[in-house]
Amino acid sequence: MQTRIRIQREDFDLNAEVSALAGNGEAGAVASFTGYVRKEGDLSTLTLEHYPHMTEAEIMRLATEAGTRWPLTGVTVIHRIGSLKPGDRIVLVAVASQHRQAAFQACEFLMDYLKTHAPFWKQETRGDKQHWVEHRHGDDDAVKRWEK
Amino acid sequence: MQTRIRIQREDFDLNAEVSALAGNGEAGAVASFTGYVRKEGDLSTLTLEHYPHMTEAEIMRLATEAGTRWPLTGVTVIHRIGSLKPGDRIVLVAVASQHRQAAFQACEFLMDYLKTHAPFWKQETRGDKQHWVEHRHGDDDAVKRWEK
Amino acid sequence: MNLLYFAWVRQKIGKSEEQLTPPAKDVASLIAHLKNLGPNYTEAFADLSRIRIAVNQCHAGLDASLGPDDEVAFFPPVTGG
Amino acid sequence: MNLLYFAWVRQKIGKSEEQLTPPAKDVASLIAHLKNLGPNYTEAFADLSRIRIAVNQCHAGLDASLGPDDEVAFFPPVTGG
Repeated sequence: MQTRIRIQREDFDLNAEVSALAGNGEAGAVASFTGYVRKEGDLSTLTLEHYPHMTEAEIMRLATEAGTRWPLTGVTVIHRIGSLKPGDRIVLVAVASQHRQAAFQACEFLMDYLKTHAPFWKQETRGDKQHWVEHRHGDDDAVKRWEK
Repeated sequence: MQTRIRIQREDFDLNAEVSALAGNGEAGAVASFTGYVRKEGDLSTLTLEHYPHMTEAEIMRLATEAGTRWPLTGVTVIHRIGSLKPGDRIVLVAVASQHRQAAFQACEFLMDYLKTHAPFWKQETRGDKQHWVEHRHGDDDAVKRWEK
Repeated sequence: MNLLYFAWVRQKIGKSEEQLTPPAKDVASLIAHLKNLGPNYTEAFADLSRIRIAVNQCHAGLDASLGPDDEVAFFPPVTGG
Repeated sequence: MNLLYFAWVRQKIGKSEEQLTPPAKDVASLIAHLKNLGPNYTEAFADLSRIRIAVNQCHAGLDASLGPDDEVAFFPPVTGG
Protein backbone atom coordinates (compact mmCIF):
# COMPACT_ATOMS: atom_id res chain seq x y z
CA MET A 1 0.00 0.00 0.00
CA GLN A 2 1.32 3.43 -0.99
CA THR A 3 0.73 6.10 1.66
CA ARG A 4 1.17 9.79 0.91
CA ILE A 5 0.75 12.30 3.76
CA ARG A 6 1.25 16.00 3.25
CA ILE A 7 0.68 18.92 5.64
CA GLN A 8 0.92 22.08 3.58
CA ARG A 9 -0.17 25.69 3.19
CA GLU A 10 -0.88 25.37 -0.55
CA ASP A 11 -4.04 24.09 -2.21
CA PHE A 12 -3.96 20.65 -3.90
CA ASP A 13 -4.89 19.21 -7.29
CA LEU A 14 -7.62 16.56 -7.09
CA ASN A 15 -6.99 15.28 -10.63
CA ALA A 16 -3.32 14.66 -9.92
CA GLU A 17 -3.89 13.09 -6.48
CA VAL A 18 -6.70 10.75 -7.53
CA SER A 19 -4.91 9.73 -10.75
CA ALA A 20 -1.74 8.94 -8.82
CA LEU A 21 -3.78 6.68 -6.53
CA ALA A 22 -5.47 4.87 -9.42
CA GLY A 23 -1.99 4.10 -10.71
CA ASN A 24 -2.79 3.69 -14.38
CA GLY A 25 -5.50 1.11 -13.71
CA GLU A 26 -3.90 -0.87 -10.87
CA ALA A 27 -6.89 0.12 -8.71
CA GLY A 28 -10.40 0.34 -10.12
CA ALA A 29 -11.96 2.37 -7.31
CA VAL A 30 -10.98 5.63 -5.61
CA ALA A 31 -13.21 7.02 -2.86
CA SER A 32 -12.35 10.48 -1.68
CA PHE A 33 -13.46 13.17 0.71
CA THR A 34 -12.80 16.87 0.19
CA GLY A 35 -13.49 19.22 3.07
CA TYR A 36 -14.09 22.94 2.59
CA VAL A 37 -14.16 25.97 4.87
CA ARG A 38 -17.89 26.52 5.20
CA LYS A 39 -19.32 29.96 4.53
CA GLU A 40 -20.88 31.04 7.85
CA GLY A 41 -22.20 34.49 8.75
CA ASP A 42 -19.31 36.85 9.40
CA LEU A 43 -16.56 34.21 9.37
CA SER A 44 -13.66 35.80 7.50
CA THR A 45 -10.66 33.56 8.22
CA LEU A 46 -10.00 30.09 9.56
CA THR A 47 -6.46 29.61 10.85
CA LEU A 48 -5.14 26.09 11.28
CA GLU A 49 -2.39 25.19 13.71
CA HIS A 50 -0.92 21.69 14.11
CA TYR A 51 1.70 19.67 15.99
CA PRO A 52 4.48 19.07 13.45
CA HIS A 53 5.81 15.50 13.27
CA MET A 54 3.08 14.12 15.52
CA THR A 55 0.49 14.99 12.86
CA GLU A 56 2.28 12.98 10.19
CA ALA A 57 3.02 10.13 12.63
CA GLU A 58 -0.59 9.94 13.80
CA ILE A 59 -2.01 9.99 10.26
CA MET A 60 0.49 7.29 9.27
CA ARG A 61 -0.73 5.14 12.18
CA LEU A 62 -4.36 5.64 11.06
CA ALA A 63 -3.52 4.80 7.41
CA THR A 64 -1.64 1.68 8.50
CA GLU A 65 -4.62 0.58 10.61
CA ALA A 66 -6.94 1.15 7.62
CA GLY A 67 -4.59 -0.97 5.49
CA THR A 68 -4.90 -3.87 7.92
CA ARG A 69 -8.71 -3.66 7.95
CA TRP A 70 -9.35 -3.33 4.20
CA PRO A 71 -7.51 -4.44 1.03
CA LEU A 72 -6.20 -1.05 -0.09
CA THR A 73 -3.68 -0.17 -2.78
CA GLY A 74 -3.11 3.43 -1.70
CA VAL A 75 -4.02 6.18 0.76
CA THR A 76 -3.45 9.92 0.31
CA VAL A 77 -4.10 12.44 3.07
CA ILE A 78 -3.47 16.14 2.51
CA HIS A 79 -4.30 18.65 5.23
CA ARG A 80 -3.82 22.36 4.85
CA ILE A 81 -2.59 24.67 7.62
CA GLY A 82 -2.30 28.44 7.96
CA SER A 83 -4.94 31.02 7.00
CA LEU A 84 -7.89 29.84 4.93
CA LYS A 85 -10.98 31.64 3.65
CA PRO A 86 -14.61 30.42 3.31
CA GLY A 87 -14.78 28.22 0.20
CA ASP A 88 -11.14 27.12 0.47
CA ARG A 89 -10.35 23.41 0.57
CA ILE A 90 -8.98 22.18 3.92
CA VAL A 91 -8.54 18.44 3.60
CA LEU A 92 -8.38 15.58 1.13
CA VAL A 93 -8.58 11.93 2.11
CA ALA A 94 -8.48 9.58 -0.88
CA VAL A 95 -8.34 5.79 -0.81
CA ALA A 96 -7.76 3.37 -3.69
CA SER A 97 -8.76 -0.28 -3.77
CA GLN A 98 -9.85 -2.96 -6.20
CA HIS A 99 -13.10 -2.97 -4.24
CA ARG A 100 -15.46 -0.04 -4.08
CA GLN A 101 -16.85 -0.83 -0.63
CA ALA A 102 -13.37 -1.15 0.88
CA ALA A 103 -12.42 2.24 -0.58
CA PHE A 104 -15.57 3.90 0.79
CA GLN A 105 -15.27 2.39 4.25
CA ALA A 106 -11.56 3.11 4.64
CA CYS A 107 -12.10 6.71 3.49
CA GLU A 108 -14.86 7.24 6.05
CA PHE A 109 -12.78 5.52 8.77
CA LEU A 110 -9.83 7.82 8.04
CA MET A 111 -11.97 10.97 8.09
CA ASP A 112 -13.57 9.94 11.41
CA TYR A 113 -10.20 9.30 13.06
CA LEU A 114 -8.58 12.36 11.49
CA LYS A 115 -11.31 14.48 13.12
CA THR A 116 -10.71 12.97 16.56
CA HIS A 117 -7.01 12.01 16.61
CA ALA A 118 -4.91 14.18 14.28
CA PRO A 119 -3.49 17.18 16.19
CA PHE A 120 -4.96 20.14 14.30
CA TRP A 121 -6.73 23.13 15.84
CA LYS A 122 -8.92 25.69 14.11
CA GLN A 123 -9.21 29.32 15.13
CA GLU A 124 -12.00 31.42 13.61
CA THR A 125 -11.83 35.14 12.90
CA ARG A 126 -15.22 36.90 12.91
CA GLY A 127 -15.06 40.65 12.61
CA ASP A 128 -12.16 41.65 14.90
CA LYS A 129 -12.66 38.66 17.24
CA GLN A 130 -10.85 35.37 17.23
CA HIS A 131 -11.90 32.19 18.97
CA TRP A 132 -10.89 28.54 19.01
CA VAL A 133 -13.35 26.12 17.45
CA GLU A 134 -14.76 23.62 19.96
CA HIS A 135 -14.34 19.90 19.37
CA ARG A 136 -17.59 18.30 18.15
CA HIS A 137 -18.82 15.45 20.34
CA GLY A 138 -20.58 13.99 17.30
CA ASP A 139 -17.13 13.22 15.95
CA ASP A 140 -16.38 11.07 19.01
CA ASP A 141 -19.59 9.13 18.37
CA ALA A 142 -18.61 8.65 14.72
CA VAL A 143 -15.37 6.99 15.76
CA LYS A 144 -17.04 4.55 18.16
CA ARG A 145 -18.61 2.50 15.37
CA TRP A 146 -15.13 1.48 14.15
CA GLU A 147 -14.02 0.14 17.52
CA LYS A 148 -13.55 -3.59 17.48
CA MET B 1 -30.39 20.28 -4.41
CA GLN B 2 -28.45 20.81 -7.62
CA THR B 3 -28.24 17.70 -9.78
CA ARG B 4 -25.84 17.44 -12.72
CA ILE B 5 -25.93 14.32 -14.90
CA ARG B 6 -23.70 13.94 -17.94
CA ILE B 7 -23.17 10.96 -20.24
CA GLN B 8 -20.17 11.76 -22.40
CA ARG B 9 -17.24 10.36 -24.38
CA GLU B 10 -14.74 12.88 -22.97
CA ASP B 11 -12.82 12.65 -19.71
CA PHE B 12 -13.81 14.97 -16.84
CA ASP B 13 -12.06 17.42 -14.50
CA LEU B 14 -12.33 16.44 -10.83
CA ASN B 15 -11.19 19.85 -9.58
CA ALA B 16 -13.92 21.63 -11.52
CA GLU B 17 -16.67 19.15 -10.65
CA VAL B 18 -15.92 18.98 -6.92
CA SER B 19 -15.45 22.77 -6.64
CA ALA B 20 -18.76 23.37 -8.40
CA LEU B 21 -20.46 21.09 -5.85
CA ALA B 22 -18.83 22.82 -2.87
CA GLY B 23 -20.30 26.07 -4.20
CA ASN B 24 -17.84 28.50 -2.69
CA GLY B 25 -18.35 27.15 0.84
CA GLU B 26 -22.09 26.48 0.80
CA ALA B 27 -21.31 22.82 1.49
CA GLY B 28 -18.48 21.76 3.76
CA ALA B 29 -18.24 18.14 2.66
CA VAL B 30 -17.90 16.49 -0.75
CA ALA B 31 -17.66 12.70 -0.94
CA SER B 32 -16.79 11.31 -4.34
CA PHE B 33 -16.13 8.08 -6.14
CA THR B 34 -13.99 7.80 -9.24
CA GLY B 35 -14.06 4.53 -11.17
CA TYR B 36 -11.25 3.47 -13.51
CA VAL B 37 -10.87 0.82 -16.20
CA ARG B 38 -8.80 -1.76 -14.37
CA LYS B 39 -5.64 -3.09 -15.96
CA GLU B 40 -6.27 -6.82 -16.42
CA GLY B 41 -4.12 -9.26 -18.41
CA ASP B 42 -4.64 -8.75 -22.15
CA LEU B 43 -7.60 -6.35 -21.83
CA SER B 44 -7.01 -3.70 -24.49
CA THR B 45 -10.34 -1.84 -24.78
CA LEU B 46 -13.54 -1.47 -22.82
CA THR B 47 -16.46 -0.25 -24.92
CA LEU B 48 -19.48 1.21 -23.14
CA GLU B 49 -22.96 1.24 -24.65
CA HIS B 50 -26.01 2.80 -22.99
CA TYR B 51 -29.72 3.48 -23.46
CA PRO B 52 -29.92 7.21 -24.23
CA HIS B 53 -32.61 9.16 -22.32
CA MET B 54 -33.39 6.24 -20.01
CA THR B 55 -29.87 6.50 -18.54
CA GLU B 56 -30.32 10.15 -17.63
CA ALA B 57 -33.89 9.56 -16.39
CA GLU B 58 -32.85 6.60 -14.23
CA ILE B 59 -29.88 8.44 -12.69
CA MET B 60 -32.14 11.43 -12.02
CA ARG B 61 -34.58 9.13 -10.19
CA LEU B 62 -31.70 7.73 -8.10
CA ALA B 63 -30.36 11.22 -7.28
CA THR B 64 -33.84 12.38 -6.28
CA GLU B 65 -34.25 9.36 -4.01
CA ALA B 66 -30.84 10.11 -2.42
CA GLY B 67 -31.99 13.71 -1.86
CA THR B 68 -35.04 12.51 0.07
CA ARG B 69 -32.94 10.20 2.27
CA TRP B 70 -30.08 12.59 3.15
CA PRO B 71 -29.73 16.39 3.46
CA LEU B 72 -27.72 17.02 0.27
CA THR B 73 -26.86 20.29 -1.45
CA GLY B 74 -25.71 18.77 -4.73
CA VAL B 75 -25.15 15.59 -6.73
CA THR B 76 -22.98 15.17 -9.81
CA VAL B 77 -22.90 11.98 -11.87
CA ILE B 78 -20.70 11.70 -14.96
CA HIS B 79 -20.49 8.43 -16.87
CA ARG B 80 -18.33 7.94 -19.92
CA ILE B 81 -19.36 5.90 -22.97
CA GLY B 82 -17.50 4.72 -26.07
CA SER B 83 -14.04 3.17 -26.19
CA LEU B 84 -11.90 3.34 -23.05
CA LYS B 85 -8.43 1.98 -22.24
CA PRO B 86 -7.07 0.48 -19.00
CA GLY B 87 -6.30 3.36 -16.64
CA ASP B 88 -9.02 5.61 -18.11
CA ARG B 89 -11.66 7.04 -15.82
CA ILE B 90 -15.19 5.66 -16.36
CA VAL B 91 -17.40 7.24 -13.75
CA LEU B 92 -17.62 10.03 -11.21
CA VAL B 93 -20.26 10.22 -8.49
CA ALA B 94 -19.82 13.23 -6.20
CA VAL B 95 -22.16 14.35 -3.43
CA ALA B 96 -22.09 17.57 -1.41
CA SER B 97 -23.65 18.10 1.99
CA GLN B 98 -23.14 20.07 5.18
CA HIS B 99 -22.67 16.68 6.85
CA ARG B 100 -19.83 14.34 6.05
CA GLN B 101 -21.72 11.14 6.86
CA ALA B 102 -24.66 12.13 4.64
CA ALA B 103 -22.25 12.81 1.76
CA PHE B 104 -20.50 9.45 2.19
CA GLN B 105 -23.69 7.44 2.49
CA ALA B 106 -25.44 9.10 -0.44
CA CYS B 107 -22.34 8.62 -2.62
CA GLU B 108 -22.19 4.92 -1.80
CA PHE B 109 -25.96 4.56 -2.30
CA LEU B 110 -25.71 6.19 -5.74
CA MET B 111 -22.79 3.99 -6.82
CA ASP B 112 -24.60 0.83 -5.69
CA TYR B 113 -27.77 1.72 -7.60
CA LEU B 114 -25.85 2.99 -10.63
CA LYS B 115 -24.20 -0.44 -10.87
CA THR B 116 -27.53 -2.27 -10.76
CA HIS B 117 -30.05 0.13 -12.33
CA ALA B 118 -28.43 2.50 -14.85
CA PRO B 119 -28.61 1.01 -18.38
CA PHE B 120 -24.93 0.74 -19.34
CA TRP B 121 -23.22 -2.33 -20.80
CA LYS B 122 -19.51 -3.04 -21.05
CA GLN B 123 -17.86 -5.03 -23.82
CA GLU B 124 -14.25 -6.11 -23.37
CA THR B 125 -11.72 -6.53 -26.16
CA ARG B 126 -8.92 -9.01 -25.36
CA GLY B 127 -6.62 -9.78 -28.28
CA ASP B 128 -8.97 -10.11 -31.28
CA LYS B 129 -11.90 -11.33 -29.15
CA GLN B 130 -14.79 -9.31 -27.78
CA HIS B 131 -17.18 -10.33 -25.06
CA TRP B 132 -19.85 -8.71 -22.93
CA VAL B 133 -19.03 -8.28 -19.26
CA GLU B 134 -21.32 -10.30 -16.97
CA HIS B 135 -23.36 -8.54 -14.29
CA ARG B 136 -21.84 -9.05 -10.84
CA HIS B 137 -24.21 -10.61 -8.31
CA GLY B 138 -22.25 -8.92 -5.53
CA ASP B 139 -23.66 -5.64 -6.84
CA ASP B 140 -27.21 -6.90 -6.26
CA ASP B 141 -26.29 -7.75 -2.67
CA ALA B 142 -24.79 -4.27 -2.20
CA VAL B 143 -28.10 -2.69 -3.15
CA LYS B 144 -30.14 -4.78 -0.72
CA ARG B 145 -28.79 -3.00 2.34
CA TRP B 146 -30.43 0.26 1.20
CA GLU B 147 -33.90 -1.27 0.86
CA LYS B 148 -36.31 0.10 3.40
CA MET C 1 -44.96 -0.12 -30.47
CA ASN C 2 -41.32 0.92 -30.53
CA LEU C 3 -38.90 -1.88 -29.59
CA LEU C 4 -35.26 -1.33 -28.60
CA TYR C 5 -32.50 -3.91 -28.10
CA PHE C 6 -29.15 -3.37 -26.36
CA ALA C 7 -25.80 -5.16 -25.94
CA TRP C 8 -25.90 -8.88 -26.79
CA VAL C 9 -29.71 -8.84 -27.17
CA ARG C 10 -29.18 -6.35 -30.00
CA GLN C 11 -26.44 -8.52 -31.50
CA LYS C 12 -28.46 -11.74 -31.36
CA ILE C 13 -31.56 -10.14 -32.87
CA GLY C 14 -29.46 -8.28 -35.43
CA LYS C 15 -31.04 -4.85 -35.06
CA SER C 16 -31.16 -2.10 -32.47
CA GLU C 17 -34.70 -0.85 -33.00
CA GLU C 18 -37.94 -1.73 -34.80
CA GLN C 19 -41.58 -0.65 -35.00
CA LEU C 20 -44.16 -3.41 -34.54
CA THR C 21 -47.88 -3.62 -33.83
CA PRO C 22 -47.95 -6.98 -32.06
CA PRO C 23 -51.16 -8.48 -30.60
CA ALA C 24 -49.74 -8.20 -27.06
CA LYS C 25 -51.21 -6.60 -23.96
CA ASP C 26 -48.25 -7.26 -21.68
CA VAL C 27 -44.51 -7.90 -21.86
CA ALA C 28 -44.84 -11.68 -21.50
CA SER C 29 -47.17 -11.94 -24.51
CA LEU C 30 -44.94 -9.55 -26.50
CA ILE C 31 -41.97 -11.87 -25.90
CA ALA C 32 -44.06 -14.92 -26.89
CA HIS C 33 -44.94 -13.10 -30.12
CA LEU C 34 -41.31 -12.11 -30.83
CA LYS C 35 -40.01 -15.66 -30.30
CA ASN C 36 -42.14 -16.74 -33.31
CA LEU C 37 -40.57 -14.17 -35.63
CA GLY C 38 -37.39 -16.17 -36.27
CA PRO C 39 -34.49 -18.13 -34.75
CA ASN C 40 -32.61 -14.92 -33.91
CA TYR C 41 -35.47 -13.86 -31.61
CA THR C 42 -35.87 -17.39 -30.25
CA GLU C 43 -32.21 -17.45 -29.28
CA ALA C 44 -32.22 -13.93 -27.82
CA PHE C 45 -35.18 -14.76 -25.56
CA ALA C 46 -34.21 -18.40 -24.82
CA ASP C 47 -33.35 -17.67 -21.16
CA LEU C 48 -35.54 -14.94 -19.69
CA SER C 49 -33.52 -14.93 -16.47
CA ARG C 50 -30.82 -13.15 -18.50
CA ILE C 51 -33.19 -10.52 -19.94
CA ARG C 52 -34.13 -7.19 -18.37
CA ILE C 53 -37.01 -5.03 -19.56
CA ALA C 54 -37.84 -1.33 -19.59
CA VAL C 55 -41.21 0.13 -20.58
CA ASN C 56 -41.15 3.83 -21.42
CA GLN C 57 -37.64 4.05 -19.94
CA CYS C 58 -38.55 2.60 -16.55
CA HIS C 59 -37.50 -0.85 -15.37
CA ALA C 60 -40.48 -3.24 -15.71
CA GLY C 61 -41.41 -6.90 -15.24
CA LEU C 62 -42.92 -9.58 -17.50
CA ASP C 63 -46.39 -8.63 -16.25
CA ALA C 64 -46.14 -4.94 -17.25
CA SER C 65 -49.10 -4.00 -19.46
CA LEU C 66 -48.47 -2.46 -22.88
CA GLY C 67 -50.26 -0.05 -25.20
CA PRO C 68 -49.69 0.73 -28.90
CA ASP C 69 -47.53 3.84 -28.26
CA ASP C 70 -45.22 2.30 -25.68
CA GLU C 71 -41.44 2.08 -25.97
CA VAL C 72 -40.23 -1.36 -24.85
CA ALA C 73 -36.52 -2.15 -24.41
CA PHE C 74 -34.84 -5.55 -23.90
CA PHE C 75 -31.29 -5.83 -22.59
CA PRO C 76 -28.96 -7.91 -20.37
CA PRO C 77 -28.43 -7.08 -16.68
CA VAL C 78 -26.54 -3.78 -16.59
CA THR C 79 -22.77 -3.52 -16.15
CA GLY C 80 -21.96 0.19 -15.84
CA GLY C 81 -20.17 2.11 -13.16
CA MET D 1 11.87 17.08 29.57
CA ASN D 2 10.61 18.96 26.53
CA LEU D 3 7.15 20.48 26.97
CA LEU D 4 4.96 21.70 24.09
CA TYR D 5 1.70 23.68 24.24
CA PHE D 6 -0.80 24.17 21.41
CA ALA D 7 -3.84 26.31 20.59
CA TRP D 8 -5.45 27.98 23.66
CA VAL D 9 -3.20 26.02 26.05
CA ARG D 10 -0.26 27.77 24.37
CA GLN D 11 -2.03 31.14 24.61
CA LYS D 12 -2.95 30.76 28.30
CA ILE D 13 0.55 29.62 29.31
CA GLY D 14 2.14 32.27 27.09
CA LYS D 15 4.73 30.08 25.39
CA SER D 16 4.78 27.25 22.87
CA GLU D 17 7.70 25.24 24.24
CA GLU D 18 9.97 24.95 27.26
CA GLN D 19 12.63 22.67 28.76
CA LEU D 20 12.05 21.59 32.36
CA THR D 21 13.43 18.94 34.69
CA PRO D 22 10.39 18.50 36.95
CA PRO D 23 10.28 15.94 39.77
CA ALA D 24 7.51 14.02 37.99
CA LYS D 25 7.29 10.35 37.11
CA ASP D 26 3.94 10.55 35.32
CA VAL D 27 1.74 13.06 33.52
CA ALA D 28 -0.54 13.68 36.52
CA SER D 29 2.40 14.67 38.77
CA LEU D 30 3.86 16.80 35.95
CA ILE D 31 0.59 18.73 35.73
CA ALA D 32 0.52 19.14 39.54
CA HIS D 33 4.05 20.56 39.35
CA LEU D 34 3.20 22.92 36.47
CA LYS D 35 0.11 24.29 38.26
CA ASN D 36 2.45 25.64 40.97
CA LEU D 37 4.58 27.59 38.49
CA GLY D 38 2.17 30.50 38.17
CA PRO D 39 -1.43 31.62 37.56
CA ASN D 40 -1.07 31.16 33.79
CA TYR D 41 -0.39 27.44 34.32
CA THR D 42 -3.09 27.18 36.98
CA GLU D 43 -5.62 28.61 34.56
CA ALA D 44 -4.49 26.49 31.60
CA PHE D 45 -4.84 23.28 33.63
CA ALA D 46 -7.93 24.33 35.65
CA ASP D 47 -10.23 21.86 33.85
CA LEU D 48 -8.40 18.68 32.86
CA SER D 49 -11.44 17.39 30.96
CA ARG D 50 -10.55 20.02 28.34
CA ILE D 51 -6.88 18.97 28.08
CA ARG D 52 -5.43 16.27 25.83
CA ILE D 53 -1.92 14.88 26.23
CA ALA D 54 0.70 13.36 23.94
CA VAL D 55 3.92 11.71 25.12
CA ASN D 56 6.58 11.33 22.46
CA GLN D 57 3.97 12.20 19.81
CA CYS D 58 1.48 9.52 20.82
CA HIS D 59 -1.82 10.22 22.56
CA ALA D 60 -1.48 9.43 26.27
CA GLY D 61 -3.42 9.55 29.54
CA LEU D 62 -2.79 11.14 32.95
CA ASP D 63 -1.22 7.91 34.14
CA ALA D 64 1.43 7.75 31.39
CA SER D 65 4.91 7.44 32.95
CA LEU D 66 7.60 9.96 32.07
CA GLY D 67 11.38 9.98 31.79
CA PRO D 68 13.85 12.90 31.58
CA ASP D 69 14.15 12.78 27.76
CA ASP D 70 10.45 12.63 26.98
CA GLU D 71 8.53 15.13 24.84
CA VAL D 72 5.19 15.96 26.47
CA ALA D 73 2.53 18.02 24.69
CA PHE D 74 -0.66 19.59 26.11
CA PHE D 75 -3.48 20.76 23.87
CA PRO D 76 -7.28 21.04 23.56
CA PRO D 77 -9.37 18.31 21.90
CA VAL D 78 -8.48 18.42 18.21
CA THR D 79 -10.56 20.23 15.57
CA GLY D 80 -9.00 19.39 12.22
CA GLY D 81 -10.47 17.85 9.08
